[in-house]
Amino acid sequence: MDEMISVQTQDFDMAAEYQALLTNSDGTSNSNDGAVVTFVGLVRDYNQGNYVEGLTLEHYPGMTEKALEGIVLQAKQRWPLGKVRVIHRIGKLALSDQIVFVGVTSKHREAAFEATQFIMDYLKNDAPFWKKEVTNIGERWVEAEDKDVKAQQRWDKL
Amino acid sequence: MDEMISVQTQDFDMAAEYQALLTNSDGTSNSNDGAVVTFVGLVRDYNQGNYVEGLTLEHYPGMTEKALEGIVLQAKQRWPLGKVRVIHRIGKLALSDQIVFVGVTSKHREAAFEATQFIMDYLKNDAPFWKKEVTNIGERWVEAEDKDVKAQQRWDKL
Amino acid sequence: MIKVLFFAQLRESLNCDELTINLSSDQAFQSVKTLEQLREQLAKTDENWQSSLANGKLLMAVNQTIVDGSQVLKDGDEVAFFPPVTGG
Amino acid sequence: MIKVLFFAQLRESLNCDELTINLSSDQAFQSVKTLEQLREQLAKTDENWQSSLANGKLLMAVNQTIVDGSQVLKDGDEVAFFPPVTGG
Repeated sequence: MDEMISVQTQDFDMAAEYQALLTNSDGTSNSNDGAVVTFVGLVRDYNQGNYVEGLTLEHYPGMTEKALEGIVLQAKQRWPLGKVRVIHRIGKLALSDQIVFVGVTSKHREAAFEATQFIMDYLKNDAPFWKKEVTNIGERWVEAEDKDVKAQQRWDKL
Repeated sequence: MDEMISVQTQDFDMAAEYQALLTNSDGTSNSNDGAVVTFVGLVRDYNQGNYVEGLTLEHYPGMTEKALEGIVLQAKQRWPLGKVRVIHRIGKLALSDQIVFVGVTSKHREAAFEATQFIMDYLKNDAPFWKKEVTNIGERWVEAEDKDVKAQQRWDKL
Repeated sequence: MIKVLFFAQLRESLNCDELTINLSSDQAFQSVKTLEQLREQLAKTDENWQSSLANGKLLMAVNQTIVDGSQVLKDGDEVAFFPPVTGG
Repeated sequence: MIKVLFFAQLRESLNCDELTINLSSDQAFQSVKTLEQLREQLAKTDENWQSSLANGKLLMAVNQTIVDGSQVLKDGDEVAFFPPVTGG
């Protein structure tokens, strides 16, 4: 859990990740930061008009980590952040499985909120992952959505 | 943990709260919602110019719950939300102790992010809690900050 | 009868948590109709009450809802005065 | 030598994960200088490649960074073509 970025097949433990965000590398508690924001994305039962039974996540090994590191670096340059943790799963996932975790600490809540949302908005457009869903009408690749492009673009204006 | 709002002296367990957000009232897993955002506020070591050793949280019993319920209701009217959970502690707290938890689920990440931030921004201005800090220069009441008023006001414009 | 509550630094500076006023029989309060008039009457207690209640940032609630000074008071109301909140 | 990778629905429609091209010795690719020229040359393979690589939304990366078609290719590059991403 010392790595800032993980791309992995295995599940993650929200409680352990939260504790790690509150702990300094020397084991003492991180009392500089008053705000912790976390985001978890899960496989939900309905998407793009069909019922979903599960999905497979394909990725571009090497580039995925590089893209996520670049996104976290941009967030750290933009806001005064404490710790940042990003986990993205790959491979076969079932309904309600956890897909992605982003956790950010900061002295102030606004920075933690904005950075978490920024990381997710950039991840959705720039990190090379692709979802293939198993639905009630068969397998299909998930379509990228315009709203995700817009969500990323609004950071250019802020 | 079935209550949406809790004002309590005892600590809360992030892992249990997260699990509860993912579980329907009949015990099945909440597979409608693909996004979970949480916020935790903690006692940090430096505030308004001084080192903090701990604090006492005073509140207005009865009104606190009413104010928090009103804030959650506003958030639910504004965004399509799944579950919402708010916990605020009162009484004596030490450095790094957890103060407040807000957790929100939704089908979409944007609603979950915005509602969590909205609830915190409103809580900071409208919920009758007051912090008295023990610092390196003695006890003092925390001063309300203009930036919290501005953080709330921006929701009127959106 | 109305109940008046004070919180945080205001409670400490007045050295008063709570006070009960009978608007119809307590002579000093017989002409009090609104929340603002109640505040003005309470401020007459002494110099300390005067300065403590003069703070323009003070918030006021009636029956656990924040309201402004024009609010008309009625028997049974729970009134509260407090500084800007600092939770979260 | 450059390595060319394909992902997701593009990988499936081409039925190809990866391909190696020698820009200096593979006759068809000798005039390829830029990423866009590489795409155009690959599209000449057959009708399926033509239509699959014509998708205006296709993303291109060189050495694991997304770039546009004007990027000049050099020996040792890792090139990738893929549809808009859908993780998170």
